[in-house]
Amino acid sequence: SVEKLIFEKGAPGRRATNMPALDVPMEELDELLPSKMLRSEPAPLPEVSEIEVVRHYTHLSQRNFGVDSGFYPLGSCTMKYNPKINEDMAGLPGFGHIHPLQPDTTVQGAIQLVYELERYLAEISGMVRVTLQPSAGAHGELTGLMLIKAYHQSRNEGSRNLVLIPDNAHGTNPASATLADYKVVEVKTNPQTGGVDLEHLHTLLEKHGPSVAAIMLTNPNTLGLFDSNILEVARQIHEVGGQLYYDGANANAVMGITRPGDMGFDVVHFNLHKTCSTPHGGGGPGAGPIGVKSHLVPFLPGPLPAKHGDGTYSWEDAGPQSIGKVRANKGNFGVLVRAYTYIRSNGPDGLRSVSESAILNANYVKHGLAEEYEIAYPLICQHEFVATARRQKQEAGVTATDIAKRLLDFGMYAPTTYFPLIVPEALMIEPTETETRETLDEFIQVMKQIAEETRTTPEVVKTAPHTTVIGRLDQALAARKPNLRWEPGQEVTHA
Amino acid sequence: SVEKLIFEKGAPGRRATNMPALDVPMEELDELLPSKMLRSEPAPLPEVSEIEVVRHYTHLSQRNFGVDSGFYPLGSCTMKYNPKINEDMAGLPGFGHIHPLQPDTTVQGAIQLVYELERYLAEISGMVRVTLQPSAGAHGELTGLMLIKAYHQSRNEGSRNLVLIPDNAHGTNPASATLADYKVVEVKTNPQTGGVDLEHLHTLLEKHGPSVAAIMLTNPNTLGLFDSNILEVARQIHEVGGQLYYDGANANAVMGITRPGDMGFDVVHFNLHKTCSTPHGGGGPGAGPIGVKSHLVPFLPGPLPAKHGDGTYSWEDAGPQSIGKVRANKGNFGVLVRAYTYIRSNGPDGLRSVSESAILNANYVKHGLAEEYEIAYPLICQHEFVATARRQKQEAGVTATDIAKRLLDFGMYAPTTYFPLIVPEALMIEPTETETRETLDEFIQVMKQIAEETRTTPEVVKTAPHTTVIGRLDQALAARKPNLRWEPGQEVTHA
Amino acid sequence: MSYVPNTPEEQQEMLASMGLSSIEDLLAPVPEDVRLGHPLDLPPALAEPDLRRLVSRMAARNKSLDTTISFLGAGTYDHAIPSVVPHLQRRSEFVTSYTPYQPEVSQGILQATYEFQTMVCQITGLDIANASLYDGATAMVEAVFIALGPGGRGEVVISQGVDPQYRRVLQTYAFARGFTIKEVATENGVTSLEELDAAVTPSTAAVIIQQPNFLGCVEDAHAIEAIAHKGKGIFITTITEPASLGVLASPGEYGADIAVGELMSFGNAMSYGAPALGFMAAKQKFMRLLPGRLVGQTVEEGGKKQTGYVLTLQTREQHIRRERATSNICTNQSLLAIGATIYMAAIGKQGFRELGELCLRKAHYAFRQITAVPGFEPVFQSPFFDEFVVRSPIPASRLERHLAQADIIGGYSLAESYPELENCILFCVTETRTREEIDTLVAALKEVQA
Amino acid sequence: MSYVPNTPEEQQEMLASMGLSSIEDLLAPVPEDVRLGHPLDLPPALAEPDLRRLVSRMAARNKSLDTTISFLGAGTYDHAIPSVVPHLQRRSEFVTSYTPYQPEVSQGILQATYEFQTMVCQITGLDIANASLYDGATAMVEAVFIALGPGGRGEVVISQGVDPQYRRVLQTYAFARGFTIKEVATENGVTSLEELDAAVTPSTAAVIIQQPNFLGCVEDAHAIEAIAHKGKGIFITTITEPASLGVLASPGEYGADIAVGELMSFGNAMSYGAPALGFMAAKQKFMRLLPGRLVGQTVEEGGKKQTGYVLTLQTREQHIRRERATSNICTNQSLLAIGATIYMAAIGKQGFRELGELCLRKAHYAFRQITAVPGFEPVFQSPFFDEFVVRSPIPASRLERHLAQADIIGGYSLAESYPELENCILFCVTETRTREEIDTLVAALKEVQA
Repeated sequence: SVEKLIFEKGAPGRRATNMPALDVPMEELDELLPSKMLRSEPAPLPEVSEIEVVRHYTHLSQRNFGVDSGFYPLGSCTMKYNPKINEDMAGLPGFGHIHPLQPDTTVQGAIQLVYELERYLAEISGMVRVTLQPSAGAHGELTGLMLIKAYHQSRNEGSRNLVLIPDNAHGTNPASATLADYKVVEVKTNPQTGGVDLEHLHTLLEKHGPSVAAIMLTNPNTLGLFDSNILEVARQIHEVGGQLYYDGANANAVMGITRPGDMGFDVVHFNLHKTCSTPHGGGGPGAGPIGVKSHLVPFLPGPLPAKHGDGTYSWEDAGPQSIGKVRANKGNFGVLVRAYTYIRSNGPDGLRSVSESAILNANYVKHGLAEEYEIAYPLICQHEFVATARRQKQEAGVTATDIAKRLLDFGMYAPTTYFPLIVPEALMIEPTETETRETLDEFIQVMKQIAEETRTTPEVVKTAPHTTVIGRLDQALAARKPNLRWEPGQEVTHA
Repeated sequence: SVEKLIFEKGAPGRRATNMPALDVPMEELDELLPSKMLRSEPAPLPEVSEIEVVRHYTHLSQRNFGVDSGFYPLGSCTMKYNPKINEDMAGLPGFGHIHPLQPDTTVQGAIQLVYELERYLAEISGMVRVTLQPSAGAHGELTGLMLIKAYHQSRNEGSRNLVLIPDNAHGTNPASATLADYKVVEVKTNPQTGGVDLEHLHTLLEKHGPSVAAIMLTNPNTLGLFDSNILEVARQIHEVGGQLYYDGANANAVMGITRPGDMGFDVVHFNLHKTCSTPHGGGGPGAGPIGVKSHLVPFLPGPLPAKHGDGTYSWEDAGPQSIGKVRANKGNFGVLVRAYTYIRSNGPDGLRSVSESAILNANYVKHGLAEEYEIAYPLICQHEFVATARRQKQEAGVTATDIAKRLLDFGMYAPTTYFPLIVPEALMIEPTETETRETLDEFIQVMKQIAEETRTTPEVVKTAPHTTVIGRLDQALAARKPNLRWEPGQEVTHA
Repeated sequence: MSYVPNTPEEQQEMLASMGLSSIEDLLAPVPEDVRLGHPLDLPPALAEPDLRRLVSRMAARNKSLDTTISFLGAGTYDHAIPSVVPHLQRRSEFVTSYTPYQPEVSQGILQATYEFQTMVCQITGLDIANASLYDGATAMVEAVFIALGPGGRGEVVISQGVDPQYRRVLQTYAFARGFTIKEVATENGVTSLEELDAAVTPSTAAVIIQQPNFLGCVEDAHAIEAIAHKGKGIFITTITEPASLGVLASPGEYGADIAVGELMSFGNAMSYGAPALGFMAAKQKFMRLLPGRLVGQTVEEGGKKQTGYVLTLQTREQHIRRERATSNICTNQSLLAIGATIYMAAIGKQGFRELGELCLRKAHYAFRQITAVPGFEPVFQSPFFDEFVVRSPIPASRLERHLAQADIIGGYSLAESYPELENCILFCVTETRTREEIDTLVAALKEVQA
Repeated sequence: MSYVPNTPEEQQEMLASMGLSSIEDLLAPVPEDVRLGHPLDLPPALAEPDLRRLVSRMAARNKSLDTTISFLGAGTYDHAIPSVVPHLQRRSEFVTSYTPYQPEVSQGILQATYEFQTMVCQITGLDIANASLYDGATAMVEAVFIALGPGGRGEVVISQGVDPQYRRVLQTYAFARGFTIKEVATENGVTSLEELDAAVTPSTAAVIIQQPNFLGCVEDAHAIEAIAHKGKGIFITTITEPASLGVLASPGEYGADIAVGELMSFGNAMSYGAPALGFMAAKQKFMRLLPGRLVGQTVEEGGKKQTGYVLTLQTREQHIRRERATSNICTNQSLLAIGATIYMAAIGKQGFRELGELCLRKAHYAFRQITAVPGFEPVFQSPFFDEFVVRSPIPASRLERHLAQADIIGGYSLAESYPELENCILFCVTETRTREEIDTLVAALKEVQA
């Protein structure tokens, strides 16, 4: 089915909300502004009534699937349950309706929250200080690399221009390195362990050592595997004067068990919208705080929250070595309130139980699928693992995409597909800790059924989904002839 | 598809919300209460986690259709759009979280709101005072009849034991009369005008005059027709000493145009959940305030809000002639806040435009359907009208139920069927004023298509709905072998 | 701010399409002599932001329980609402739907109501329950109607331990229907068994108590049951504080025929006391006598036979039993019932018990602390749940003002309803009151003495 | 309060089904020497009611704009949020979904985002727009990256009329990427055309202004466009107050190549300034250079050819352009974009214009009232929209304290960012400030003089 665009609805003169009445003297616009500065044509926004707005966006919501709708095993995205109390707390007038430039004396609760959250995240990651400014994981990556750059420059090692990144890394890692004006050098994965190929690393460091600014790693990595050699990696990098950057996308596996700081990392980012349960909102907002060891503290962006002897809080400017601001205002505050609420809800034992349960659930699903699906690295995994459709592709031409689409027919979202890039036909599965055993069993059951269908009725899988509001969409057409906005006269087409 | 019951979900020991920590000394229960007073078996409530609760009731909501989902032409129910601002206002902590026994000094805003709303409703209905206590329309009816009873008794006319009710009246009218210990006498409808059969009324009054306590009327009536003889009816009733009760279910047609008080009524109830846009909530809560002329004021239930010279407000007990309380506390306050907000939003012109538009929309749909469907009374209607499936029944055995069910397939709710009882195969249609012309056109189009299907593929209509989550349900079985609760071991059956 | 979507131009076009020129043409059936000749005398329309400001200011003139410490109960209880409840209850598919006349597109409301009925049975220990009633007081009246049967005359015995508001409502209905009420006094805070025994006769249609009663005391329900069932009357128990069922014997356990009461405090806003959520549960034999709506489980017609839910044994307005009615209930409190259902699912089996235990323990802590303050004396020796009565050494109204200065709303002053209990205060302590808040109250009470 | 559903017993059963005895077995890959040997040093877990109490108390330590009169703008604007916006935006199908990788079950987010892109084009008068960026400041940086192209070096000219925070962010990125920034001073509150003309050279990659600028003044955008386009550089305009577009010429009208800025104030909570809603609109020719996500319209594969929406020209993390990237944007601000979309639909064509007019008229009323108070002098003579600068006769910090006593948060003190503007205050007056509130401010200012 098709829902018309809001622009195709309504009629001239209709409106939903009224503006408040004018309670000051009426003056003509051109008495207030030179006429050349005035808009000549009104913006052609929709003209719709309130009931039309409500039904339209209600219908759109009904055409969308969230964690509240069902299982969402999207690997690397940590689609855990988003507690409703978090939303309520972020919406309190004292948090939701305050201005970023209010005097500190009028926002003591807000600064306190930021101050305490910073300390909690430092403890969880084993870091010394944390900045809550970055807006998302990739923004955190870039910020972290800027800190590393400023650090090297401060030591007159500004010539270090290489960043090492494993071949299974998140795509944002090399992109962030490039944006920080670094050259990327790829580190191979050891095909046995799934971890960093130590020999390859050694070779690279021998060759590039003095030019190496940093290595960017996740641990557990995107294969869901914990790299047991992490201390050796850290030793080697530090030996050549490089820094270790920890991509926190997979931090849901380590809380209370191990800490990036204890593994030897110098910088770490968090994805609060993953690890700390803040909702993904269809693609954002997120928050990507950065934690650092003490040698990097002077370079942090400002302002930073401070607590004083009398129990009051204030914002303090960063020091002279600070890299400067990475965004306006003080970080994604609404997201921070949610993360704070989550951490206080769980406490130390709760957070460890989160990670343990995430690991258990992932291994349970892996175990359940292993008979029918090839597992990329059949080892103990942590919070996620990578299955593949290699067997299904070979035997019946059924791809990872086909399997993903078929899952949708069963009221489940699909795993991440074709990532990491080093695994063909990858199905990257992260159940998270908030799923019940019954849901995991149901997913395993459905995946087995799809494997069976692949053998018996492969067309059903190849032409899936069948029960969704719309079938597979023509991605090639979208890219070849991009249509990125509605224009008057354009109408949606209906079956 | 089937959604399991919440009782079939979860596992022993699971829970969603935690209780607050015990912060007072722990004492054993049997130190605080005699053991015979203790519960021996814990209540077997569900044991489910938070994500299970959330997904379960999210899924249930997805299996439900509201005004926000689409057109809801349910005659006599006035399924108009429910403004969201109303919900926000009712949820303000100053309204949502106050206790009914708080001292008046701490709830000045609440009493003020009730005081002002009472006056607004009096003005809209042409009455002198209003009590906001009744919880729903039927509750209002009963309260109104009690007032009438107390009035007659006060005049030593307590022997009046009859209430006249038209044959097309809402079913609650005779039920309320019965509960007030009255005997019901049915008044016939004039088959030409659709209004009260004046001759029959006259006959009844000649026969029963001194026993008549009241007549209960709606105007416009359940056929959607305004009874032009209303003043004559009022004259006759008053002449024999009876009272006129106005069932406000259809008040959406008269705001700012005419008033029950001006038509000669002595008592009127409002359905705030119809006329004043408060949401129906799947069947409640509603609110059924009662307005009265001055001779009935002494009998109103208490307490009543009062405003004092210094601008303060208080609750005052009703006088010695009051019928007493009809419910605990002060009426459905949350509903009253919504109704207040609605009236202030619309203002006098807005309310008149509501009724005018409701009338226009109903006539527009009637006009659009008249070709294909027999209209029970092909006259100018007010806010609603009664079409019938008589033609479809005769020609193809397609009933009003079949047509109602088929409408569901098009993403619309169905009209009220088989009511009023005097019209066979009735389809009672009330579009309300909040529907766009496009929606009305679409409804007309779909109804025409169903008429066409009735001619060409009647089975499609007779076996509808086809696109809903579940097909027609076995009502007979439900009544024959009532299953009103889940018991352990009972499982839902799936296709 | 208007919610009429069609513009005047569009309305004109619609009229024209019918061959009409003006809306006046459609008002023709309304005779001139009943027409309102002038605009309604109401304040002018407000745009949404102005409206929000106006109404918010009125709300701000009320002292919300969020910003004060309250020990008020007396029929309306403050229980914490888990965040999930409003998030789910307020989904517009629930809020903006009506009575599920078309079950195929109303399975959500229907199934949730079926779950509500089941949960009411689970907490009351009774066999069946309906889909809700206006409030506890009218639910009690409806139970009396069942007891009285068609015609509605007879004699009802009710304890003075029942909420005075409920008893006043019963009197109103008794006036209308013509039945007789006998009230039985309390002794040491509970229904006098002796007086009750004297009041119950073979012609007693119903015996009504409240558990715990309005004075906070726990009745000896087993003993009362024996007396109530002496004759042919039915035994009705009223429960205004459902948290008590977490620890107290259920109506089913002590043999009540019908349990009625109030479930608003489970998941729904207090909202100045209403909309409330009356409930009714009963023994199986009353099934076809239950007023209001009932949801039943059934299966699809035809082949598929999937499980579904429908309104059943219906008394909906179109085919309500009209003149033969024993109830005129049509609207119920669906949305609040959904709130209570989600609440009970969220707190669950374990939480329900803990809730009762918390209320019980906190109230007893408060009782001991308060009655340790010189001058504040306990009034009854009977066991209690989360409310208790204390006699104040100073007039209740003075105490109220004193506590207000410390931003405390003390308990409910009983003298208005029980003249013999002058300066006696009914304090309520639920799980939402912290020890710190109780201690703040106690400190304020100590100042009274000083 | 834990959100892990499975009980320890169930987890044990799950382990057993895999032949394992303990969760420890699954932690084997984590070497002992990186294990955390003790529980995290964090406060203990809280049950939801206790948590609610704790966090609510922190919130109550902030002065919400609901309970004060604020004239703060300076990049973050207070516009009324229609009730429909949060009701719809907060539907969990939107809130709890992720980037729509599976379009078949994500049409809601996708279509809403396509509508957002269209509306951004409609208000800016430009051809295309993306699905949102972190905030206005980083959106401006992303526009600079487009101008600089791969490699990211070159020279950028920026007016000092641009928000100082934005300029600081640009400096940070310039440090990282190695490009050069030339700042152009303002004169009488607007960008000095003379200095600008001198600064723009053939090697200028981009010219950036803000409209209205940070000092509230409206730039002569047409004149600036002519200068900006002298060379090959692109002309970037930054808009932090989108309400201005209701009355001011759009970037499309004055020939900007790229418009960036902040749309948070359209329908989203102010939330201490973030999460914010950066936007970017551009001329058609920049289509394949736009950073972040883009939603495109397409049709179903195969026979049915229904219209649908997909992410397109994708730079999602799996196949982001990695080393060849000109942006690393992955997460966008979808949920806020949906809020802004619903907001713009709700206020509509007419409301958008009225919004601009209201802000303009109210601000000018306030300006005249304030500058009529002896001692409070206007600083610039340039036209302004809804912000203006006034010099205070007393130190800004003293004024702040004085107004705080009347529960007023005055404007933003400019001296920190513009040292030459000592004791100059930037006042903002949007449609949410009433005449009464403005008059209250003016009365308070008069007391300063007394």
